[in-house]
Amino acid sequence: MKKKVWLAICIFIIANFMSGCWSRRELNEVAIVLGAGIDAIDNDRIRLTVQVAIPMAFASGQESMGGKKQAASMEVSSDGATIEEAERYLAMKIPREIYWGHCVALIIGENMAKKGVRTITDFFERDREPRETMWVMVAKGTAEDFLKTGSILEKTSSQAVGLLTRMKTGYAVKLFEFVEMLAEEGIQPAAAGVRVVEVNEASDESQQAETGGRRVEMAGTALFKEDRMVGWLDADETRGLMWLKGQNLKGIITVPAPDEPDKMVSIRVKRNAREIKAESVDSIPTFKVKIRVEGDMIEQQSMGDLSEPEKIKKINDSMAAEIRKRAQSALRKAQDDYGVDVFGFGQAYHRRFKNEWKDIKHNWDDKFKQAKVEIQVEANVREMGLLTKRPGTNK
Amino acid sequence: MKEEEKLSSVQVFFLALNFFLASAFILMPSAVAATAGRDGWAAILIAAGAGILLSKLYAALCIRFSGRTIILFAQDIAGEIPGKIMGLLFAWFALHLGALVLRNFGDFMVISLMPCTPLIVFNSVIMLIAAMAVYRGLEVLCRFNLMLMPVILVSMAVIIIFCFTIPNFDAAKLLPLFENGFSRVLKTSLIPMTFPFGEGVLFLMIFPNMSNSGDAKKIMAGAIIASAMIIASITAETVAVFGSNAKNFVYSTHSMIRCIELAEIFERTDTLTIVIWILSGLIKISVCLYAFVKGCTQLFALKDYRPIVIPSGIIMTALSILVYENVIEQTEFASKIWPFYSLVFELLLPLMLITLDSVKKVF
Amino acid sequence: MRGSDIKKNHDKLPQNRLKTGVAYMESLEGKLLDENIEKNIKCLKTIFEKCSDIIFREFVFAQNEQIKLALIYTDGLADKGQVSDQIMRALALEVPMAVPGRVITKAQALEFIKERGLCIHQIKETNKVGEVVNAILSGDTVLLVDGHDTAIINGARGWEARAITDPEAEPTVRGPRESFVESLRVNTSLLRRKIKNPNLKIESFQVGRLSTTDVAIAYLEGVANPAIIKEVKTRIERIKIDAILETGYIEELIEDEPWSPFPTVNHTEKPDRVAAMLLEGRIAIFVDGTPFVLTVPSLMVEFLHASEDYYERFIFTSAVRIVRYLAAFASLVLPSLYIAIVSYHHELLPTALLLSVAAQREKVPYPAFFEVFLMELVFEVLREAGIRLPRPIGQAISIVGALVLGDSAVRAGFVAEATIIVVAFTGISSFTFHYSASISFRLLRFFLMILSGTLGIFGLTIGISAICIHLCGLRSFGVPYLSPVVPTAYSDLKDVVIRAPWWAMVANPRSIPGHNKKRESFGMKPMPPENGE
Amino acid sequence: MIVLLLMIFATVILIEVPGMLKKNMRRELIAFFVLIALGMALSIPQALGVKIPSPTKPIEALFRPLSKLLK
Repeated sequence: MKKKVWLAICIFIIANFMSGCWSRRELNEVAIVLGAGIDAIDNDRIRLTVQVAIPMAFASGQESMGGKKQAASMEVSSDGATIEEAERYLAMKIPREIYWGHCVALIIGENMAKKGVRTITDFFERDREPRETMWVMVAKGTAEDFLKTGSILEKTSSQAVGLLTRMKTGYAVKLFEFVEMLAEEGIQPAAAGVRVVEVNEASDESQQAETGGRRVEMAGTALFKEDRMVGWLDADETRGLMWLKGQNLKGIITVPAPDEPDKMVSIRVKRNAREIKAESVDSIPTFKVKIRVEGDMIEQQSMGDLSEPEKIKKINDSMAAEIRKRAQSALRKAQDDYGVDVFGFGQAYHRRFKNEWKDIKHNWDDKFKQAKVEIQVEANVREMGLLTKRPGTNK
Repeated sequence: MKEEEKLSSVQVFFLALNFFLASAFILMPSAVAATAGRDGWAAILIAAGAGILLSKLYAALCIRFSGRTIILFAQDIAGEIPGKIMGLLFAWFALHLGALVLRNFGDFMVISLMPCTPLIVFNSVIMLIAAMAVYRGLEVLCRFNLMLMPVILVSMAVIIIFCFTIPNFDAAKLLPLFENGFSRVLKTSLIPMTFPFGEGVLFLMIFPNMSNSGDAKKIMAGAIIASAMIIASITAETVAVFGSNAKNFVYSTHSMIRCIELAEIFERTDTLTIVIWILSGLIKISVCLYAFVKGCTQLFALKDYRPIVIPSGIIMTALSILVYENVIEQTEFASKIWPFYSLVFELLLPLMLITLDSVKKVF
Repeated sequence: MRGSDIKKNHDKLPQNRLKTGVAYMESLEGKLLDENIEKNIKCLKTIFEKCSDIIFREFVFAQNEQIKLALIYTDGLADKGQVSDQIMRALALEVPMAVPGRVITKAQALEFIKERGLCIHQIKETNKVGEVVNAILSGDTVLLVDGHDTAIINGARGWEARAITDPEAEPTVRGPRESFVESLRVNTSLLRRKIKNPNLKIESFQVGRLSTTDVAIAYLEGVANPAIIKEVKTRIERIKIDAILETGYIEELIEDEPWSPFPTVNHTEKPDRVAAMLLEGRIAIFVDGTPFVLTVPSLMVEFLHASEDYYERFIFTSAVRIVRYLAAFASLVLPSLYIAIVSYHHELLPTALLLSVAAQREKVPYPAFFEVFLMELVFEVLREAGIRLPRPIGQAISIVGALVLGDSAVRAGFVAEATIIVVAFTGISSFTFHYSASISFRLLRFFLMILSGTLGIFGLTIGISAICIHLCGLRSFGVPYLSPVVPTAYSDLKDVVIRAPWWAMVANPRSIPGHNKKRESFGMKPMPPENGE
Repeated sequence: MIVLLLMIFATVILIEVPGMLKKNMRRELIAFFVLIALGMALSIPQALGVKIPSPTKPIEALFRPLSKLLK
């Protein structure tokens, strides 16, 4: 009996070989895409730019052997009506199969963002290869230009920008979060902004040549209405946005010292949270936002001993005021200038008043413009670092 | 080899648990989200209650006719010819269900794992293994299942726990509750009631092999409760992660796992979870195949079921390719037709038998 | 009828012998000794024609010189000291001293010799030629007495045996250092010294129509399951084969599933391991001429355990066992997983690692499947060569071979560095557990590699489930092979992946059906003295 | 494709039939061949590219009216 089973297994394996190995794709037959950029060009067509890794540049221990350092990536662009079409044209330019599985960042050119992004995010969600966890960013200027900029520390701009976003210094959003905001009622999408800047920081000339004297960096946040970009928040307002969205952020809040207002004290944010309470006052949506921040004091310019409860309380207060100011500025811009609810106030309203929501959900953004938002900040300094007060004589 | 294989209650419990979990774990979140929106989890819990009632019915049948399968006692109750027709219908149900599950898994593989490989390859390979398990006997199938169970349960637990770490996770997205009315949730609960829980009717073919068939009710109820908890929590989590976007996914559980990125180690693990689901699905398909084969054996009074395992497997595979032309037909059938079609076998047939028998007993 | 024919004309024997050896041995059945010693000697000499190692020593009885005696034994098998001192010296010289003056007639001779003449512990009488021949070949010394058709078989065996040495195949750091040798008696004595109990039964068989090899089964009565003992006996008695040269012969002839790649009969060369097995209710099969002893029924988990596991402290043992299980798993699936990742599922690797693997693979011309398959073959060749090479150069050559081959293969661009790492690690992992199980793992590794080369991780999964299903259906002498894992015996699980401390393993494993349920008393957990006195 | 399919059927018959013949299991043989024929009827047209009506269709037609209940 067993013998026959083995026979069957053999036949099965042979049959397998006969039919070939369908989905096989050797590692040296693929072009690993690290970043994708999409720009709008004329006639409703889009330009897809991919940053493809050149594996040899990533070989370990090869660099030290001297010789010219190889470029780590190449950027290829192609046009098409849809992304998939553009990808097919790309395939004519790249001798390998395009592999999306390790794409770190999806860079949307400003033009494209303004035209509407719903048409392009679909491909990255629908296809099984691109990961939903890639970062979505809007580039000031073109995405193509952005991708072609090198990085000194990291090998490619995609990796550089991926790491930058992971540092949580600015507002960062992953594709699935972005798409969720697109799909959800009562919230409008926002995405990280990035840009290319000219710098002269590279010390050595070869590095200078490599990066073309340019560098990528985070630059605020792009706000969307539905799927069209409507405007930017700058870096400071982005922080306000993050406070209001309750996003984890790493950053410093600098406030005047309680005893010497011209000297500053810096507090590093450890954790933050927010809570939105929706209310309806005279059928005008009203929101109470409570932001809780905890931080450590890490730098003090003033001379005084801050390890006193009253002084810490003062610092707490000025910290809260600072955060509130930031949040207000972001709110003003979103609410008044652009009229988009990127914070999810609508969701909070929806959760509280599910019946009323049905009437206003279609013109929520207009309604949001009239909404009253009350921001309450509770800031708390927890640790003082390794010093109780700054060394030096207090005259 | 012994002809009569006796199964312990624990073995049957885990077999039932895996049977309920297998395809529901991947398909259910999107299936209920499509009609019930963010209240899908409630629909599943309600369905579990209904499922327990159904399993009580099955257990009652099992205890009343202990030692005999539905194929045999249908003939006792309804007479030979009508009973045989019922048996044939039942066997068809097992075959059809097996083909549908096989198709589901094949499609899932093609979509999420290897898009270029033809569907028939996955289907026939999975069927080969399922046939191998059935050929070796029910006891081996149960043991195999018992071997897989820790792996499957641990991975499900890991998935459920790690989903909390997705940055987007927010339980508040489950609110507001019952936005579209509770009746909608109730209606939706028909889907999970018939799709994993009612399918337990196939266990009427397995109960007679239990060493202690009095446990049948407890086992089925336990398995339904446990699986409902798991499926409901994963359904709730997909909503907590994707919000209202959850209904747009074909396999939202899978999509959610793709989003887990924990400490740069536990990320991109969706491929590995697919592997675990194959194993889980394998058991479900094997149970269906076993029910069909055993049913045929008893219908035609054969001495041994082994010779017809492989032909039945071939039929099931061919059927699985045949049933749908495309994925759209599948979702259409699964969400609109299946709840009513399967009720015929899951509720009507057993109910009819038990009433007939009760009536007979009275007169 | 054949026997009686032969008895009449001895001349025909050679022709008969030419037929087949087996038929010849069978032809001796029923043939009896003659009263005339000359005839007997002639008969035996014909049988042992051209056997230069069979010694015929004819002499006369000291008491009565009319009585002719003959000693027949195999040179090298019989203890020459005993033969010359205890038999020949006694009969040819010393008997008159013991009973001076008494005259023994021919008729009394046999009885007298038996009672007074021989200083041998164990004697046996027979009148069958077949038995005589057998005895001579087994190392016994046969004494023929003129006028009697009965021969005395003296158990004066003694031959050169290898000294008891360290176990070669199962070395341990802690635990007994002795291992079995090629002699059956020495082996059983080693076992007897471990278990000094009359319930340790050692039953003997003779298997092999040409070789008539001594085979013994050992078990603990009252512990081992009688049904299994009976099954083992019937399976051994069923064997009709020309020769048994090693336990491997028996293993293949009594297995439950001969086509399975997994060993369902365990073997060991360590007496302590055999003793442990017997104490848990298993049965050991000894074969003369090999230091390896079979134990049945055997479970999958046995092959992943080492005897040392029970001697070293349990915390350490448990940790080591987990490592061993992981290594066993790695030795089965690692290459196929690597193939699946490199050829199908690139997304499973982190970006940085993927890029560095991609860089390595850039220069490699072959698909990953072919590359790994080839390197695995190379590794197997190296391993095989390492065993077969004469010992002094073996190790050096295999190390040099591995290093030089591996390094140059990478430099020449035949294989990627990652492949070498995977293959080497897999190879090393496969040596962490029982050798015969690792053979099957190695074999199945290639099967899995083919599957994952054709269907990626799906193929790998399917392959593993096929193996699991096969294992679930496997039985060893009626005991499910995978127990205690499935079917689950919960109390036995404390000796599977981890090992519970000895004071917690109160019960004998229930997966081996036996009688002795409890192997120690409760409350054996050591405790510090109370009141701190 | 069709060759492969026929090969598979041939193998299955080779594996199963001798055993049944040896044990003289007539009913099993009949059932086996009926099922094999069914399997062939379902699979060979598919391999040849002939469309067979799906069993799902009549079921759908039968239960379509009920499905409105779920709306």
